[in-house]
Amino acid sequence: MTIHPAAVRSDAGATRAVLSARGLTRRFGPFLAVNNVDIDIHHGRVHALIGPNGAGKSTVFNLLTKFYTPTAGRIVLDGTDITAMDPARVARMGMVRSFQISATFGDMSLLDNVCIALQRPNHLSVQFWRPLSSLDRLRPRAMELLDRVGLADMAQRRAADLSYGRKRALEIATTLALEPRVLLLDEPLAGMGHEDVENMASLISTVARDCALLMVEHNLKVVADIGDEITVLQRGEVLARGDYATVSTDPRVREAYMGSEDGGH
Amino acid sequence: MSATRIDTAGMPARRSAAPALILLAALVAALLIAPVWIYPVFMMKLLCFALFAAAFNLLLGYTGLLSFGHAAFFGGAAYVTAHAMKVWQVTPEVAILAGIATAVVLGLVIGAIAIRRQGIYFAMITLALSQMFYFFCLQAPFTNGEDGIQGFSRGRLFGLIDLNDTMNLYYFIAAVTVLGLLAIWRIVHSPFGQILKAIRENEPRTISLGYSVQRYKLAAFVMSAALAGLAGSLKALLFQFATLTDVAWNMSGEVILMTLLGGIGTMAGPVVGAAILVGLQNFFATSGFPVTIVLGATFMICVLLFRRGVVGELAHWLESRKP
Amino acid sequence: MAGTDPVSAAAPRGAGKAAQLQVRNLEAWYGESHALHGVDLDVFAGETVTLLGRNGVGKTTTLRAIMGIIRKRRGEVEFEQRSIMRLPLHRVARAGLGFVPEERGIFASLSVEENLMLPPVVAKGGMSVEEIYGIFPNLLERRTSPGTKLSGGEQQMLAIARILRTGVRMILLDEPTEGLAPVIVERIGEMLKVLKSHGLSVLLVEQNFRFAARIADHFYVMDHGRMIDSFSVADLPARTEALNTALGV
Amino acid sequence: MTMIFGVPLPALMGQLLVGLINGSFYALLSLGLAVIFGLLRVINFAHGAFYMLGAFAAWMLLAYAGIGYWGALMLAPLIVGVAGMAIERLMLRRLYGLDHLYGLLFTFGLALLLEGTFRHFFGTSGQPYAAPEALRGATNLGFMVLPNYRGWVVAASLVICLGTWAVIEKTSIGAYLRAATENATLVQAFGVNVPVLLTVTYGFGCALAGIAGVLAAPVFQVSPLMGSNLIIVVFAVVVIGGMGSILGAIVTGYMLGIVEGLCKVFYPEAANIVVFVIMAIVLLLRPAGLFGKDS
Amino acid sequence: EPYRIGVLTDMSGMNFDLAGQGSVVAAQMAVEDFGGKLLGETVEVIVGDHQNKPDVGSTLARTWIDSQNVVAVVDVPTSSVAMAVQEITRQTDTAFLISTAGSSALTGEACSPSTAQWTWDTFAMANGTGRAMTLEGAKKWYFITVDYTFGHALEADTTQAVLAAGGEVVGSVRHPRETTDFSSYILQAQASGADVIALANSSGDTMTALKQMQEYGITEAGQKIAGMLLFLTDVQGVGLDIARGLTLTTAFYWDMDDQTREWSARYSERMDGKKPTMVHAGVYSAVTNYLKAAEKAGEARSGSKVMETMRGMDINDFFNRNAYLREDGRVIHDMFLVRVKAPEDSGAAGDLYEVLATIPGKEAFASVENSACPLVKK
Ligand SMILES: Nc1ncnc2c1ncn2[C@@H]1O[C@H](COP(=O)(O)OP(=O)(O)OP(=O)(O)O)[C@@H](O)[C@H]1O
Ligand SMILES: Nc1ncnc2c1ncn2[C@@H]1O[C@H](COP(=O)(O)OP(=O)(O)OP(=O)(O)O)[C@@H](O)[C@H]1O
Ligand SMILES: [Mg+2]
Ligand SMILES: [Mg+2]
Repeated sequence: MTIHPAAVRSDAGATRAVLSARGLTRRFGPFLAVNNVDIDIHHGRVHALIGPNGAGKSTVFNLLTKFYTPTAGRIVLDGTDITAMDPARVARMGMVRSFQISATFGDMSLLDNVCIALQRPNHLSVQFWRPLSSLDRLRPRAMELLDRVGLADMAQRRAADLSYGRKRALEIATTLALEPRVLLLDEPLAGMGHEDVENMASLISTVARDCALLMVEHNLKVVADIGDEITVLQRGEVLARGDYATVSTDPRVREAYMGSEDGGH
Repeated sequence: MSATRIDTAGMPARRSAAPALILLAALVAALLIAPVWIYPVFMMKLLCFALFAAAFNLLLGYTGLLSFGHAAFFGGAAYVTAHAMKVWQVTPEVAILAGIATAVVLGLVIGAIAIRRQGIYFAMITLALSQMFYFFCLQAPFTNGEDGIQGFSRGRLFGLIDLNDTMNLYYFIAAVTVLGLLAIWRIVHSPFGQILKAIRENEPRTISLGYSVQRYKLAAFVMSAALAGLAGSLKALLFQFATLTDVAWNMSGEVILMTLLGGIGTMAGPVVGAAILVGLQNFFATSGFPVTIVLGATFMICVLLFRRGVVGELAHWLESRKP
Repeated sequence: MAGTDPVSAAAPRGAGKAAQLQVRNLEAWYGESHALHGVDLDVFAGETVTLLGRNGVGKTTTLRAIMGIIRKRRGEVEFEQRSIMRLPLHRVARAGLGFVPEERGIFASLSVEENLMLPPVVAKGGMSVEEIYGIFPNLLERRTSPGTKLSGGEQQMLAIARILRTGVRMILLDEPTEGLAPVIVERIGEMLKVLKSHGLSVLLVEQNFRFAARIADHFYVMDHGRMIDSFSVADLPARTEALNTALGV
Repeated sequence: MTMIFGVPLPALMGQLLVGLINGSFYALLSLGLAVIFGLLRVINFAHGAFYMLGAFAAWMLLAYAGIGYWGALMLAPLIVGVAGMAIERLMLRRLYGLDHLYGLLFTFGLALLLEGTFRHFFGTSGQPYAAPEALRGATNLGFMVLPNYRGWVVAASLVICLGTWAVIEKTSIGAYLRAATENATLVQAFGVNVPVLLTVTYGFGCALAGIAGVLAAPVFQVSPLMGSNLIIVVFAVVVIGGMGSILGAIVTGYMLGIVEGLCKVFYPEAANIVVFVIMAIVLLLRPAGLFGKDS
Repeated sequence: EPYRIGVLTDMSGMNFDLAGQGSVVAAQMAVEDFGGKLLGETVEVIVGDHQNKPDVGSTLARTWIDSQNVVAVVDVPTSSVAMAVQEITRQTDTAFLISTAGSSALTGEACSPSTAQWTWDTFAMANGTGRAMTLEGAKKWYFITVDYTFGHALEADTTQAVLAAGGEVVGSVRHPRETTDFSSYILQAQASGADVIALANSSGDTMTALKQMQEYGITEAGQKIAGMLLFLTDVQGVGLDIARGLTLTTAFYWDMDDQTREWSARYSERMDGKKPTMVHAGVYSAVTNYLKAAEKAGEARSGSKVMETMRGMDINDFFNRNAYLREDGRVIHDMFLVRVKAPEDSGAAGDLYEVLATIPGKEAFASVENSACPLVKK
């Protein structure tokens, strides 16, 4: 059975949902990857999507961002129905995502990576007649962002030469450049050293103050620390909802997900 | 991530406007005095091909799209320009504009279909579509089949300057070519150019940042087509004929070779490449040795050994000598 | 810190027998950039050795350099007293070394089952397909679907399972638990124990220290492309402090 | 007599069969391309040249060694295959690490070189090559006279195509090859001798073109240009089929042969562009091609 | 500085056999036979490969004329190149001796006072065969025509001749250039029940078509095949057992009489046994007569003057029969209707044709009255 979001409205607080999906469903051939999922993401809160591998987290992700088209269900962003929109359009409406496998512009400097993201909101993307120097006014902002993820000192290096952890950080910086209203992060901490994890975690929670944030994450310690609201998926269906305390004490969840181990690892 | 990874070692680093300007100055100077030593007709032909190759390079070198059908734009524009001059009796500049317009339309149609696939598919599709256009030109009555559109007067530019005078024609073609090259330089080093580069690097990521990459690709494709068309029109004006050789797929192959020879993704590369190839053709025309063999071999050697091309290798060598 | 010299640290291990895998002063480059500056390590038959270290210190690079996936390398790598530095890549595997890459390397154009059956059997003593499906029921469930359509976690399982068939005598495992749910992590832990009982040696790269602590016999700690520490599981408690500083665990 | 769109049914049947014959060559060639591409990610622009090579090999075997059609059918593909392997081993191999476009460019140059050379030494008017005695003459099928040789071509190509498909989709060698194109290093790290695998594959793909060449020799003119005329159409066929699947290449090959045949009846003027038109339409409706897996 | 004669031909492309090296040798023979001197100056033959590219061709021609004292450009296969070169030779008033190019336009609307189209043109080939075969009694014609200007012209010209000779055209089908499979068209032609199936296309297409017609046993079934534009090399290309019985028109055949045999023998010596095509013989004849005329005119540079002199001259030789140069640049001479021998009737290699009839130049070539050439004063 699935819990109706109404059940969690109360603890979700008065803030209205920026992004909400109803009856989200996706089949791959005969295989039902996501089945009738309802989800609400609220402004100023970190919404963690957890669940065993293969539960359908990334798929939900791809559905919300329109990289996959849902087999059934509706998705509403700020009151407008985006179920039939293409990903670029959705992105322009302020819903930005990261990828489970990091995605950067390998052959460009970190600075340029961020600038690319800044160009569109600043209407500097189609001017084929203007010189590159017209982009200079974006650089301070870009440096700011790099600094936020602690990459300012290597702004001129090629993105391709970074180690995995740093690539993830860079990716977040680019994502932030769009000042997203909804931010979706797929396993932003996977494969990071603990130091980086802490920085990233605090970064995420600060970012979440002025946007709605959905993240898929396995690192329960972090989820426990910064997750305001948690949705547990299993076999493509919603198993439980609520804050960490409620969810982590839910016997079904413990059984299905955390196994014997208790929280953070 | 199917973004193209063509070797663009010679690509000028950001903000390196200075060397480019020096290069330009040198080019202009060279063009001004060239006719003294070099046979003007040969020189003009070379310029047309240089512009053609540079236009092609805008797509391959800076957007990562290998078009195997650029002959369609080059030859198509040539035909229309020739027809306009011979049949409609318009002034050269009008005829050239007509040629460019044709290239743009062709670019839109072919581009719209081709950009739906990436990498090699893109290459094959452009090849197939341009071949289709070739057959059209072969069968369309106004092209006179194998004879081609031949022997029209070059007329007066803006009704004033007589282009049948070789020197006038030379400086006209030289000026237009330089402008064309400048346009390309600007496009590459512009905000728009940055997005093209991003697409080449990582397409899905660019989409997720809210760019509709298809539009950008198409735009780049059409720009390249238009410039290729300009080159074709100039050639038609120069030789006073337009024939099937300019729309045949071998021409698409040659422009690729020029770019490859000179250096993909470099500004000077295509110009150098064009010079080399046109030179080769002229040389082997009297050597008695079959040109196709030479071209084929050159192609293979370039791909195997000098992927950066002449200019690219040079730039790379200079780089490596820097501390 | 004490016992930094891996050789002396390794002396008591393997009861005086020569190490099954012996790496000496291994260096590796990515193009111009020097990623490994002389790595020494030993793995003795039947041991599970864990390579610890922060991001980007060169753990993955070490494994790739041992396998010979990175061609630009220098130093000495001996497997079962035979140098494998000059062997072509495919011969290294035939010599009995199995490799599970960090990025898992599941093939999209092959079904899950084909992926499983892909690596040729290089020696007797590998697991049977049934056994493997026994350990990973989800793979059995999705056996016909394309490999990369599996979730991240499922792919990781497949990547490991694949090697178990081949009967190699040593496995190089790169961050097997990355992005995996605790239940799966546990299952992998158990599985590694099973392998051990089969007598397989494992060289494991791991971020998840807790996980590693439960299964490893010996630890190496890397930093900036060098081994900075090496100790056996017995010394673990004593070393926790040092590790906290080294890894920030 | 029954008419369809003003064309007598028998004539129509005839054209269908003719289309099938043409399709046999498309199928064989696009199959070779697909095999090579599928496994080496190289668009073998020289495929037309190898096809030509096959035909010439057959002709030379006859002219210089007195070896007849049946012998050539065995030997010519072998010769072409070996030539292919040599080229892969010595040159093509160096391009694997790089962008696939380089493979296309290299083989393009190769095609120019081969054709240029043959033109230089054998001229362009081509060489005569007769069908074997056993297959001379024609059989009256009622609705048309089918030249026996053409019947043979259809049969032979069908067998070859399906055989190849079976090997690649159903055997473990096929699995190796598919995997190797995705991540050769890893497959090699598993202990598979990938380099040899690739060489053999390229050789095999070329050999397929060679066979097509031999089959074509008695029907078409054995001339250095015979390949380049055909290859671009075959490219289009491959795009329509969708590079993804071997089976796709085969089916589309036959299908388009037939479509073209029909076009020659109903609207001959467009016969040479119909394939390209179809390609455009397919791309608009289904960018990945009819059988291509969506990327 | 010596006078130079520039043989501008195709050394690497589709016309390599038809013209190519043979044209060069023929030109050299002509110069040598003439004594190697013109107006006291030595004469040299230089060679250019235009690679079938008009721009290469015209650039080369211009440089030759401007800087290498080339007084006559010879041969030039591929009509687009020939047209381009003719523009140059007109502007520079240089002699242009066309042998391989057959486009009627060269002596039609594009004609030039310094040009002589020596050997053949599409009209003559088509018209000759059409007329002669119809008169022989093959009344019903069906055309397999290559679908562009050239093919259309060929078909139109032949049709005209056929009708004039009291025949009829029962149908025609158009095929794209470089078609690989003619079966469909052949089936349609077969069904038409015509006496003659005419191939209004050129070398590559013609040969493929012939090959495949034999597969379908066209000739066995009693239908005749006519090649509207077919050269010796094409016939050699398909081989006798396929071309057998084919009727076609040619301007020259090496084995017609002692004169032709004598010259051809000398040619073959220098071309390791190859037989000359009509184009090669044409080049020889053209160069020879140019030298004569120039000597007579006492002027080599001005092509128009030389041609003027040539018009008043007797230009008959082993190649030219009852020949004269017309004001539109067309050389009028007899053409010959030949049939391809069956393998068993053919003796030595190169023994290909049996000459059926002589077509008087006046009837072979388009009459000057309805010429589009502005030089023709009416
Ligand atoms: N494109 C696809 N085609 C077919 N099946 C798919 C596809 N994408 C995902 N799946 C299946 O859907 C299920 C959910 O996959 P998903 O990637 O969403 O899991 P996940 O929760 O992200 O797991 P992980 O935490 O390991 O990333 C998995 O069983 C996977 O095999
Ligand atoms: N392909 C590459 N090209 C250039 N440099 C690389 C490449 N791969 C890794 N590096 C660099 O080599 C160093 C070691 O990388 P490696 O992947 O071995 O670290 P790691 O310990 O595996 O880190 P992680 O825990 O993130 O996997 C890093 O600084 C990284 O930036
Ligand atoms: Mg996932
Ligand atoms: Mg790693």
